[in-house]
Amino acid sequence: MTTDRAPVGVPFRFARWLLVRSAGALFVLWAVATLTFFAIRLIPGDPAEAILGGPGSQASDEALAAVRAEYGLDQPLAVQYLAALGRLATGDLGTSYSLRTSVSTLLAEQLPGTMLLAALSLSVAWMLALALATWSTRGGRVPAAVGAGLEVVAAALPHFWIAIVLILVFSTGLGWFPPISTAGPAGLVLPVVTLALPLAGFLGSIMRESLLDALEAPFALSARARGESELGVRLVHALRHAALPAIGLSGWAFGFLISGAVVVETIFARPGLGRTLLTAVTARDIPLVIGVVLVVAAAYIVLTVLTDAASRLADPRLRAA
Amino acid sequence: MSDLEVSTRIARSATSRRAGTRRSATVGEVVAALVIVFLLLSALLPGAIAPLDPLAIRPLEAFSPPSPGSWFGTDESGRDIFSRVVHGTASSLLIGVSATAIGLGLGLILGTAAGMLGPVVDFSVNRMLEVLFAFPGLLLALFFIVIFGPGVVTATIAVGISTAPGYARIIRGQLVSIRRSAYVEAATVLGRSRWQILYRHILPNTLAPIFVLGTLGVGQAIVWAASLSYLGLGAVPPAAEWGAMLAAGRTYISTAWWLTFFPGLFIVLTATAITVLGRRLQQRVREQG
Amino acid sequence: MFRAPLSPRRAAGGALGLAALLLLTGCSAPDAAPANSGPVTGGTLTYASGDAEPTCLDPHVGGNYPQALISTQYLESLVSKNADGEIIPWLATEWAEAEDGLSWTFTLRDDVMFTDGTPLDAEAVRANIAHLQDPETLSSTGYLALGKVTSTEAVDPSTVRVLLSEPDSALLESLSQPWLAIQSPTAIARGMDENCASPVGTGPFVVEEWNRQNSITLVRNEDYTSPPADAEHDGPAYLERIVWRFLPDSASRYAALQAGEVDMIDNAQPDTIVQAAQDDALEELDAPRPGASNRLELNSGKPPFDDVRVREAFIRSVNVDDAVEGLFFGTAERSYSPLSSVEPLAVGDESLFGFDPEAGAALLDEAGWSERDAEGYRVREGQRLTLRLPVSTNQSIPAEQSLFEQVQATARDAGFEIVLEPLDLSSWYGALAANEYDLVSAPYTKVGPDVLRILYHSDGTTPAPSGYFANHAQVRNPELDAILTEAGQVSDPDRRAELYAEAQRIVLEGFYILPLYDQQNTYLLRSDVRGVRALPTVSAPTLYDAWLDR
Amino acid sequence: MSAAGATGADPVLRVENLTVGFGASGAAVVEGVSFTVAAGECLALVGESGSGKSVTARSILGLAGARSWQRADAVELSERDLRSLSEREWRSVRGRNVGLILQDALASLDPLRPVGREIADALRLHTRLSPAARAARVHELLRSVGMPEPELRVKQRSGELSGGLRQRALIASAIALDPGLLIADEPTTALDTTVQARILDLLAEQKESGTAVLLISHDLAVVSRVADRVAVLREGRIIETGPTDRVLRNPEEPYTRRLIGAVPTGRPRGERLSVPVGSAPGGSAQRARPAAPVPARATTPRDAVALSVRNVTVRFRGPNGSTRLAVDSASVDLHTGTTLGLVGESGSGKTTLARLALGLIAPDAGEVRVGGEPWNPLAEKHRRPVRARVGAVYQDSLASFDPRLSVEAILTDAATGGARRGSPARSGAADRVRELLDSVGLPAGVLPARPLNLSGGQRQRVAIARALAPRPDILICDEPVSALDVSVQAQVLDLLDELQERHGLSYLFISHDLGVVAHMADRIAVMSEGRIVEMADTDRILAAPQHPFTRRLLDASPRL
Repeated sequence: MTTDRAPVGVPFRFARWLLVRSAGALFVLWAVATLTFFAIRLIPGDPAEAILGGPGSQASDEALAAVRAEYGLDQPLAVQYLAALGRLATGDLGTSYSLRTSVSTLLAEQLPGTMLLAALSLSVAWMLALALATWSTRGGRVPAAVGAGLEVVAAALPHFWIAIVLILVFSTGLGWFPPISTAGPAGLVLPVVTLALPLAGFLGSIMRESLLDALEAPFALSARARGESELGVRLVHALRHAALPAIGLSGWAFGFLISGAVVVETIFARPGLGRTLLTAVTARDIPLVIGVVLVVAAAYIVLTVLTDAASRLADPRLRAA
Repeated sequence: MSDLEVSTRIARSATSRRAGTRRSATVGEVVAALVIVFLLLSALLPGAIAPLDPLAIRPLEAFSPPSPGSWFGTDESGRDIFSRVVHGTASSLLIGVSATAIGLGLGLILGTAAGMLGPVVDFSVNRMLEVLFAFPGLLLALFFIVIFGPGVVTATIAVGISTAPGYARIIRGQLVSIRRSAYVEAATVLGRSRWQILYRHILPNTLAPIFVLGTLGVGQAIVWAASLSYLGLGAVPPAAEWGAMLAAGRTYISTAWWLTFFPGLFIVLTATAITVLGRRLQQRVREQG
Repeated sequence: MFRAPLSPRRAAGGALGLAALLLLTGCSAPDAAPANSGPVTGGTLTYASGDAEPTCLDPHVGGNYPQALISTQYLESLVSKNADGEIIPWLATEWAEAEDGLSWTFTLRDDVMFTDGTPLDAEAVRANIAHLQDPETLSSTGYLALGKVTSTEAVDPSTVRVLLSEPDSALLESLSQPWLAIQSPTAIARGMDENCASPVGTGPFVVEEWNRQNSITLVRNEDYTSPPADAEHDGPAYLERIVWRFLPDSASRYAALQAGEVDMIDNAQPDTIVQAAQDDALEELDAPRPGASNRLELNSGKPPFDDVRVREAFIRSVNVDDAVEGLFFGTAERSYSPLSSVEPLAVGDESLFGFDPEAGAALLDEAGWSERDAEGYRVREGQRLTLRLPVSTNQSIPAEQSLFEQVQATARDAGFEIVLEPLDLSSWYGALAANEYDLVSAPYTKVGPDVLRILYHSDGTTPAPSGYFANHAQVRNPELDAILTEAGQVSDPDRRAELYAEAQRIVLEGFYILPLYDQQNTYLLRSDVRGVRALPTVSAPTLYDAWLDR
Repeated sequence: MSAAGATGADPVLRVENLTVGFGASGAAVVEGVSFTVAAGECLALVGESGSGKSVTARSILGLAGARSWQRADAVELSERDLRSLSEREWRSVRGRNVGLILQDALASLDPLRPVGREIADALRLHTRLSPAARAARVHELLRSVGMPEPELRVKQRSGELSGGLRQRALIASAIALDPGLLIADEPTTALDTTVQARILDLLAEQKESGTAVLLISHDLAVVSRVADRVAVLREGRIIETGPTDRVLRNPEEPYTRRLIGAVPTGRPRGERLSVPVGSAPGGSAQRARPAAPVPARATTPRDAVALSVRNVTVRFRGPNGSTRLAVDSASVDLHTGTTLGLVGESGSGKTTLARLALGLIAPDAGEVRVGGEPWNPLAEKHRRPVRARVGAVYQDSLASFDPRLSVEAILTDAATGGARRGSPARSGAADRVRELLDSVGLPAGVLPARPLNLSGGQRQRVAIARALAPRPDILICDEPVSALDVSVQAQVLDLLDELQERHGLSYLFISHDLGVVAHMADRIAVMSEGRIVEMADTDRILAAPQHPFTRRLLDASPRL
């Protein structure tokens, strides 16, 4: 399903669409940066003191002044803002107050872990959802009811609670998996499952509904009339239709996973963006917060553009619009 | 996209398939209804269900496991967990509902502005929503809390705000589709003024599903609010709020599981029940139009 | 699936047995189980810390307990302290106080090198003290401890003299603390950011890598030569490396230890301590911190606690004993003294702290808080008897926070309204600075009774530039000031003991504080980790003698 | 085309006394149906919606649905008993021995897969051909169904093809293994007449080549083009069957007669199509209303122009900025008391013209006048007062009703100019509503109902009543009957005629079906690609079409 198969003119239109979309994405990124910058300025308390580890650190006035100068906090807000944007443009995210290192390098350290976690969770959620959807639509009231039930419950599970129960059962109880995220793959199991379950609930519902729609659609009938087996109808036709909306949701799913990562990474003591964000937020580490937010937003935006593009390519009906 | 939009989408496609068909309530829906009734009872007159004082401490009976005497056991200060959970219902529901109300309110303002005040407003509101969507739900909430400090109220508002974009987009979509609908056109042909149309057709048809939208949202709102309390940014102990209870009990997980298990169970039950009913209601509303 | 529940009774029982065990083995991890062989060299020990990750590994900067914990593994002080509380040689072999008490002379070991090759000499010591007193360093603890030091001079390479503004009977104890440890002057010269990331000392381990938000890796110092006088062995440490992880969540931390993911954890929760006592695979190392005991300080600087009757009434009407037993399963001994039980000069008076609501009520009536409002709280002139208690979520363990909840609950019956305000560290400091508190629990760790001067001398009520002050009870008592000042100068031990006893009596009888228990400082470790002991200075564990029996 | 073919050859398909029902205890929707189809023969199952024709067709493929049950004395496909087939045996039959063509190829071909693949599937499933061989065969098939540039098409998806090409592709997939029996379920519904004609020819070809064709349709006219024999279904029973021309010439059953009578195509203006309620079932259509009024109409003043469209042009902006001419300097006049028929294929701009006439969109050039007054372009607030003069009836009436409102609310609102409850304007509204209901022949019982719960015919009547409420003199009817069954369509058309008589209304009557338009209109405007290519009195158009497109339209439109 690539553009060259589409009728003449579509590649051009697609490029155009992509261009417009990316421009929009850049704008959003800028807006996010701006919003974050000013929002964080609303926080009570002197950033200089925050840098010096809170009022407890007995920082002398000279020290405070020094810090203000060092971080340009003595400049008027507008200047600081422009400076921040300028540095941003050059990819420099500044220096973390609380961790005293370059935010860029810090995030570079933290990003892969979280991305791995998110990617794995997303795929696991997909597999679970697909399995559940296909099983619960094989006909019969019981599977359907059970499927629907599982989905709703899963979607209602708070991450922190799943995490706790999983640790309780599989670490403290059975001792199968480490309760904290260690280097080995074993350490990933519980966090991934924790993140995947609720997501699978949402995706599962979507998939099941669209799968049912597809199975009842005329093209399924004509496929059967062609001599296609039920399995064939599912594999060749229905599953793609079930997958499409779920693909479109990947952007949202990512956001959902990041929100979850804040909790999960804290509970499983797993280094990553989520945990970094939480510490940064409590430490009022402005550059770090901005950094994390920007990275997350950027990832989110890129992902949405990509998934939209993917769905457009996969589904000609979207191009018509 | 927001959790909410996803949920509504699910319900929508579910209806489009069974369009018109009035199906009778499923077992799940009956159970959900019962759960809701129980929750409402606990919220309105907790004393009747759990006579014990949720704040009364009995240090020497701390950590006693579930027993006929106290069904859910006692916590680290010997408080009866069952009564705490029951008495916590009111606050948890209140948080969920008011957060949803806030989100819905903001969503309504933004959505209506975008849907009714012409292309310029529409464009800018949409951009704004895109920006807000770039912050995943909890991110937005955390943000708000950093600025205004932790606490039940801020947590509630935070959750409300973080759900607002979702509502806004749905409401806008609703408005636009109705404004383009054939019956609005028919009204124009009959010579109705914009205000007559707005008042007689657009608003009623937009508002009807919104209430349902809310019920779908409450479940998720409760979960998010609880998450915030769990991170220590929401309600604080000894308040009998489910998230806070979980957070407090977390420390003793390896020796006293019941401290965390039951509050969590109630969160899940509530969210599930509300969602199930929400979907059902939504299908109802859609079947009618 | 789930572990059997734990009734406080049985817990207490277990704790008793445990206490007995401790008596046998003193303060170091039980080697009771027969070692199949001598110490084994090599291996990696994973340590999981529940404390906040330090923002700087140089304990001169700021100066808190998390820094003390880790820096003890790679930095060393001039002197140390043995189990009997006597100051013993470490980097300094001997020392002498001048007749007038206005200067001290230290003789240094001449065979010690910092791990960057810089020699340890008088000049290095001078540089370190200068570094501590330099405002740019942003030192807090060390800075305060050196309050009386005016200057330092290098007499000859191995002799250094410290000059004081007034006699300081606590100087040696101060210098024994890890926050005043001696670092390579070359390293210090690199500037704060670099020195924070990789401080250089003379210790048995060297900082290899700091993976922020996750762990710090230490490797053995192969040329190590300077163990303290009370060490079990000399030469390089047994362990080859230490992975120092940060697991803020206490439950995950304990679960990780159980699962063998980590070998040693700190800040163990009471329930897990008791559980570990029943688990052969785990051992306990209980090392209460020196300095102040954990106590609630009553802000006597403003109403309602400016009235001693109200202070006493409060102390009489809260039931601490039951709370401590219920929450700590008997792992924490109730304290009745301002000082930690490890301080030889600690004095306590149980009679002052009995739970007696009637007496409390009488006192309140007498003090004019006689009416009660609709919710049952005491009121005077329409004013409700409300007490604000800011709780530092970083410094108070969950059990302690629960304890405050119970204090809140019992005080309620007496008509006190206690408002608990859980705050992150800097907001908490902020609340104190703004004098927006009536009750507060602020742990303070320092070697020796001189901590009383920091905590209760009226000088401690005048805020530092940043607004911080240590005298949270806001005691302003000239008599007490005089006693504390003198005690801080006399060198005669008996006189000193006498003075400090008097000081503690004044603090206790003034009902300025409600002592709770020693600063809990319990470590849990796998039984196959041997030879771990806590340095008697500030009870930070040293892994120099530690080895893995696997 | 003669019925002889039937008797001679032995049947490819023989259905004996087939009964189909749904749900365990559900009543039968098809009862005791028996028929045969021989090789090279086309049997048409004709009936209105709900008559059970599709179910019959599907049960022959064993695809009647999961919860269906069936009984039959015989269901034989070239002597093979289909009743006792296992699922995998069924699969071997479907596609190889029986091909199925469904209505609405857009949905019947997987919108996500290239049509080439869809067609190749049948080959993949039933043959051992190599992919290359399959591709070759697919090209062959596409060519045989007259698909232009097949090599490009195979890669396209159904959404990217025009309706006609889609249907061809679907047929290609059905005949891939040229099965002995081809079942075509409403194969041409929703297609433009010209396209429809070509598809029907295609089916005819299949028949000629010896395939047995089972054609299912509600449209007698369509059937008459290809079918050798017709079986008329009503409520699940075959009530009449026989050679096509016989059944159409002199039907035996009244129902059949009524069906035939309901077909507007080729019926003079004003002739009644439906049997008035209560008239004798035997009554032939002609008797309903003599053709007398036709001359009478000729005398009505032709000069008074109710609605005049003067070379209006409308441009639409495409997604990639390109603009498209939806209406290209079109001019039409609607004379008072007459009907102007507007006919054209989908996308020809008919509906855009209607929206112009309704003042819902403004023209980029030109203008529309109502009774000589300026109407469009015009500021809405000036148009609003006179809007009462122009009413509208839409194709999808359900969508044109506020889902929340009952019939009563809808009509009251329309009759009282949207006045609020309790306002004086509402006094007497009830009577007016009754009156409206009577005039469209609806019982008062429908008042509390919501349109959703009404039948298609009733909805359309409510829509008409609403249009009449403000006492307009012009009605714009955009495809008002194309969604309705032929008999219901007949009733609605008759109703419109009556109302025109009674109130002297002027209609702009838009339809893709020349037959309907010819029956309804005094003048006809033919529209193609946004232009009015021809406009003349109906009989002139029918007798001597000038424009080639008109001619094609005429030839294509099926008649009995």
